[in-house]
Amino acid sequence: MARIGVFVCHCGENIGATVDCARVAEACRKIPGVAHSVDYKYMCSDPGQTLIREAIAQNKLTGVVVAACSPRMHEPTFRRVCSESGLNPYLCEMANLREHCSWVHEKSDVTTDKAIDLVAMLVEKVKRNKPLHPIKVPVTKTALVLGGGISGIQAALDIANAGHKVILVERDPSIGGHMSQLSETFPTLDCSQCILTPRMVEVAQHPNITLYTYSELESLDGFIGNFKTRIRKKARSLDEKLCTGCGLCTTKCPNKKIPSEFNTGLGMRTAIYVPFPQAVPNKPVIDREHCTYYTKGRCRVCEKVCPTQAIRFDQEDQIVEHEVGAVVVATGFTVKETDFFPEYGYGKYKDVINGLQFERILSASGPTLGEVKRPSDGRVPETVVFIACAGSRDPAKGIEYCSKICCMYTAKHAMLYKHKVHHGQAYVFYMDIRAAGKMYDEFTRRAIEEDHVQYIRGRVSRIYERNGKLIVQGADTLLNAMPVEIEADLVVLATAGVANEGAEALAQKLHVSYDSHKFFVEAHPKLRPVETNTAGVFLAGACQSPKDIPESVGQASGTAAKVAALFSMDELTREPVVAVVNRTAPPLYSTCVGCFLCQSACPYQAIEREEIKNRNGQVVKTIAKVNPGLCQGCGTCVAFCRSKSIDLQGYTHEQVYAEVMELLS
Amino acid sequence: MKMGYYPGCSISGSSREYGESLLAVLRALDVELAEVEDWNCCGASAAHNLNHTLSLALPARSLALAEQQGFQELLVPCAACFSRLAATRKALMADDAKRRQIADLVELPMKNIPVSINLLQLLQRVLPENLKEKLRAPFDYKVACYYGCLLVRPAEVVEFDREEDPEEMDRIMEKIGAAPLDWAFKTECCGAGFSVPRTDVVGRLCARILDDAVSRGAEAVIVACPMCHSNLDMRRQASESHSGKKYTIPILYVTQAIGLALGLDAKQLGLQRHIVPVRLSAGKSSQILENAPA
Amino acid sequence: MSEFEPKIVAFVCNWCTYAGADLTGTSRIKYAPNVRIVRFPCTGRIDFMLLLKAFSQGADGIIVSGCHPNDCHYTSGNFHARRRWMAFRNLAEFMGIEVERIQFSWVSAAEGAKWADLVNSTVNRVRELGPYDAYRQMAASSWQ
Amino acid sequence: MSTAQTHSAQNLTLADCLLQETGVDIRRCYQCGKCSAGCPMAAEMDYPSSVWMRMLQTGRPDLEKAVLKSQSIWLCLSCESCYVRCPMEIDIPRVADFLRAASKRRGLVHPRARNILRFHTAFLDSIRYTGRLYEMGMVVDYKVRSRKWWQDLLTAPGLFLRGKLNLLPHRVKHPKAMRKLFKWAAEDKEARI
Ligand SMILES: Cc1cc2nc3c(=O)[nH]c(=O)nc-3n(C[C@H](O)[C@H](O)[C@H](O)COP(=O)(O)OP(=O)(O)OC[C@H]3O[C@@H](n4cnc5c(N)ncnc54)[C@H](O)[C@@H]3O)c2cc1C
Ligand SMILES: Cc1cc2nc3c(=O)[nH]c(=O)nc-3n(C[C@H](O)[C@H](O)[C@H](O)COP(=O)(O)OP(=O)(O)OC[C@H]3O[C@@H](n4cnc5c(N)ncnc54)[C@H](O)[C@@H]3O)c2cc1C
Ligand code: SF4
Ligand code: SF4
Ligand code: SF4
Ligand code: SF4
Ligand code: SF4
Ligand code: SF4
Ligand code: SF4
Ligand code: SF4
Repeated sequence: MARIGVFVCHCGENIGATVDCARVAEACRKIPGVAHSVDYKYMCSDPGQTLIREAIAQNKLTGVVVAACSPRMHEPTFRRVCSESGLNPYLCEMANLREHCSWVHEKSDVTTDKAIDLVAMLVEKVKRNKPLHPIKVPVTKTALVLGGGISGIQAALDIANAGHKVILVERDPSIGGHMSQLSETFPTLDCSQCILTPRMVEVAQHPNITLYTYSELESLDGFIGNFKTRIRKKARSLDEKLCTGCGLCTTKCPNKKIPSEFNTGLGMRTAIYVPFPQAVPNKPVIDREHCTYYTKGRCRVCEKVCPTQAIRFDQEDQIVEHEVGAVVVATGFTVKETDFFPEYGYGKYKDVINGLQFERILSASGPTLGEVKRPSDGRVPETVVFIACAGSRDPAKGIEYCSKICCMYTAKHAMLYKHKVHHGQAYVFYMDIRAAGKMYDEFTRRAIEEDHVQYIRGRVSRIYERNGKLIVQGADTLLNAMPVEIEADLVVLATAGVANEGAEALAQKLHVSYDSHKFFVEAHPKLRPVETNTAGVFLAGACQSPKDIPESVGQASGTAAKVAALFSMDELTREPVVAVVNRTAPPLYSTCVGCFLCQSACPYQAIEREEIKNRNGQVVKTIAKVNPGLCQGCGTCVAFCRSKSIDLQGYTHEQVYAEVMELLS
Repeated sequence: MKMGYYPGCSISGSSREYGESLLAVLRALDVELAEVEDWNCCGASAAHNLNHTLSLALPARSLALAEQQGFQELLVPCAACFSRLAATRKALMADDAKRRQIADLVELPMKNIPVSINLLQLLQRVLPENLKEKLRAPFDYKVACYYGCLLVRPAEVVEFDREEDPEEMDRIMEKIGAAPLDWAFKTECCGAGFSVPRTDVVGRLCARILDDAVSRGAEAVIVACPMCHSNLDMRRQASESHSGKKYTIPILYVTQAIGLALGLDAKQLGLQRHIVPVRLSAGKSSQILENAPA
Repeated sequence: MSEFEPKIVAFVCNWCTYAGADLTGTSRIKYAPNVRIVRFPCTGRIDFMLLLKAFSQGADGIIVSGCHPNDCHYTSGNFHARRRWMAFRNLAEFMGIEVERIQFSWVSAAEGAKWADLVNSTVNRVRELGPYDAYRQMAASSWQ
Repeated sequence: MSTAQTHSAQNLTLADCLLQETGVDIRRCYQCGKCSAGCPMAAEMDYPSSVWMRMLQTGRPDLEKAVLKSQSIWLCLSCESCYVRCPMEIDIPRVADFLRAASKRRGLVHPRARNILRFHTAFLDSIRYTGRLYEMGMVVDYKVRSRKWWQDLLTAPGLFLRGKLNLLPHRVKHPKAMRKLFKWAAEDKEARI
């Protein structure tokens, strides 16, 4: 027989002035199963808590209802009180007499009647509450970081410096990401490589970091604190332990005319190559698509010249497995190519390039060694037109959003161009200058005021080539949309920042959601910007939306703090509000019919298949099973299950039906 | 089933050489056409300039007749008519009420409105792959293919080729031995219906087009639209008085060029009807064409 | 004889509407006392048989409310709820249930005033519809 | 009484009417200027397309009137190059069609655009009676309307010599059907000829 205690709080005048608390307590005393019912001025005060504690002990209560404020306020307080008195905290419920009653209604009998109803409902619920025990899950204190751009590097270093192990997986042969391709960076114009390379080296040498480059995530299973991951190490075609990085192979490889990805097609590389001189690791890979040995079966020059016999033509991809407790996704972004723009020539004009290509042209280590020369004929361009919002803010092209970084890098480009070609003329066609950041607007103003870059407000309609010049047709919308035609030598499109190819597939592997543009979605746009909806998977950098370096690094450090906080615990404690599929003995008689409707409904992939075997080991039935580590307790599965085989602890069918029945009886 | 043929007013009047050359070439290629009986004017730019409803009603009547006469596809060689007919079909397919209204007015069912195709679409289909072998006199000139506005725009209505830098006419020209040039004014407007009321505008716009074609070494401009032709050919004087330059470059219909390559008679192709004489340099091919007005 | 006072049961999610109703309280916005809130983790948890049960037990009107689309604490629970509601609605209509007594809504944690409006408008509507005795009789005879 | 006042009396701006009648929503325009940048006529327009979009967005009767009185709307060639490039997919030539109809209805046609209007009218009149364009008749009609007697006198004989001008009109077999269409269209709400 249940022995429920009811504790009605006046909250001073807050409840007491509107609801007749004494009458509530008295009415509750008459409910069958209520062993004790009192009212008191301030339940949450020390004397109030003591009163509850004593009542539990004296009356041997089996459940408690505190009729006071919102459970969102004091449920933890009163559950703790119960727990201290030896009563399972999940046997305590709160009736909300303040926010849902006294504060919203006038003083009257009707209000008091409602208060009585609210308490009675919870009394019926508590009668059916079961003791629950917080779920504890162990934490593997190793983080998986995907992507070795500045975001991944920063996150990896911060986590590693907090004393935890990190596995960093980079798809390309070297870490560095886009930042390694940049010339100088706004708003301070410091050299990108100079500030990045030390960090790349630190990653390579950090005792807590295991680096897999030229590798990709194969799969991720499990749940927060307990993931299992498989990583595909693509064959570099050489023994990394033997290779000393001398580079002899790369200089001797006869296959020298492959457009270099790092130089955005503006320079060439060999078939065995290191993407750039400061690469980490500084070990080459053979690009099998272009290597003459793989395509035609002859050559093997690299093998002959290698002083350490490191080349391994027969090397195969390797799968490595790791257990990790958290995942940081930092796979970055990419930019649209010029062939995305029919009106600007579908990419057919060599001197219409995108911003990343211009970074390579400006870069001291780039294909022109930092001299501004145009791709078609190597001449120094006298007139350069920069076009902002190329593809961004363009619903007709399917990209409504602002790419955020291009106003700034366009100002930087125009500025750097003017620094290098003093007599040159730089025009920027823009729609708005979005430079919101510390020292950002000052930066774009400097381009205009000190470097005399001509900013024209208007979008370019069309570009065509005539006599080696690019005719740029625009309009100045600040001058009654007067047509402006510029004969340019070089046009730089600030093309939209977009999600990586394959981002969708990666998101599915990681069970994180992505938006309509395939950027990964954070758990809450303001308050949980580095988490995803999958517990234990975090985001950093431009994979979430286009971002500049300061923002990427800030977010990466935020992510690292989240991971470190997670790893500061040996075990995770989770609310036991999780779903369970009923299990009978023998299991064969579970009412679950194995339809797995629940599985398709669960937003957290928490429902697994469990095979019930007979004594001979034959599978006799497949039923659903909830993984309590993944279940977040939303209850969606419960509503989906037609055979009512799955129930949500704390909100069982029995409990909620009892509430409703009581309320209307 | 023969393909329906909607010649349009220009071909029946000021651009008759387009119709003549088209029929001659298609005959040579064994393509049969049947003119839609009792077709009427599509309204051109005048109708939609003044009255949107009329701009649908006029083409709709011709489409309804074509449907009644059993055509599923309609060859519409004039780019302006083509654009009007295609747009009308699209609009009526999306607006049941309007379609029924018009059907009542013209007292025809209008259920399966025929699809309009332009001449290039038809040529794409019917020009044999090995055409080059059959040519009597390969048209080996540098040509600037001029598509104008209405053949390729807007894409969702015409559903043909690329909106910017289209390519189909260039492919066709390659097939008859010509060297199509990469030039910048393939789709820049020639002044369209302003030929009469604002000849000055036509002069300015056509001069830009001719300048670009000539400066890139084109020996002829190829068109597939009577309006483009009349603006570039008949209104040549206006271009010249705008730029103060003299342009001798001839404007040929795509069908005239094909006809010449197939060895058809220049007169049959209506070359004598041009205002700008079609003088193509000798020596390159067998043709020397002198076609001053009669 | 006093006016008919409908009984309204509200099934709300913990994260948005429950908190929204809390805000109505902290803002001291007054509304009709006819409503009793039953708290759920998420509207996705609500099984619609419960609604029928509530009617058969004496409810005259029902509110179901949770997070706005895309704001669901559990990502998609409210989408599932909405989809099931659409299916249920047809079924309920077919069964002759007065679906206009069921008010589906979205109230976020910041919409205290909206909660009050929702309750008041539902109470008024149900007051006009009158007591739902018809269902109770029907249920009493068929629900055993 | 100007129609602009009727609009404000109904609290409907020209942009509202445009949206209702054509489905084109110019509020989407964010003044990027791409349409004006590529318009072959922008240089001659008093207000290029992006500017008239902005004027309509204000909903101010004086600016609406200025647009309707402008020459620009009559200079639009319907070449569609603006439409295919507009990032907001606004059917600008359709807007121009609407504005011309409205301008004509309210008697606000720019004096220098009257010849364009006369030409269109002559064109339609030609097909109203014959069903097919009678170029010669139309040109003569236009000349009468525009008083541009001398224009085209230089090219017409050349055309005639080349067999390009028909002396007699073609007619459709059922001119009545044509007139019915014209009548129906004329009753349409957007524009009366
Ligand atoms: C033209 C241009 C100029 C810029 N100039 C500046 C500037 O001056 N100042 C500034 O602050 N910012 C600038 N930026 C922005 C800057 O590049 C970004 O902020 C920064 O690169 C974001 O870093 P990230 O690590 O998030 O992404 P990325 O740099 O894109 O790095 C992502 C990394 O993840 C790897 N990866 C991708 N997919 C996978 C996968 N599936 N598995 C494993 N690894 C994967 C990639 O290979 C890459 O190494 C500029 C950007 C551009 C395009
Ligand atoms: C009008 C307006 C509208 C906005 N709207 C939005 C919006 O819609 N969305 C959005 O994302 N952001 C918005 N913001 C921005 C948002 O308010 C800020 O991002 C946010 O408040 C910053 O939080 P903070 O904690 O850094 O600083 P603050 O909110 O300023 O908090 C600083 C705290 O520190 C205390 N403090 C100050 N000095 C001391 C001291 N010496 N010792 C101890 N304590 C001290 C202050 O009392 C204060 O409590 C808006 C801002 C404004 C002004
Ligand atoms: S328990 Fe809640 S209602 Fe009671 S005194 Fe404390 S705050 Fe007020
Ligand atoms: S030659 Fe051998 S050791 Fe040197 S970089 Fe190449 S593979 Fe490495
Ligand atoms: S085998 Fe391949 S990688 Fe090696 S040198 Fe030859 S082409 Fe280059
Ligand atoms: S950052 Fe500037 S250039 Fe880039 S999309 Fe936004 S407004 Fe356009
Ligand atoms: S929905 Fe119910 S019956 Fe179906 S698999 Fe899940 S628990 Fe079993
Ligand atoms: S309660 Fe929610 S999270 Fe848990 S198993 Fe069910 S649907 Fe999945
Ligand atoms: S192109 Fe479109 S959005 Fe841009 S100004 Fe013109 S109408 Fe407006
Ligand atoms: S359709 Fe009209 S407004 Fe648009 S570009 Fe052509 S002439 Fe200009």
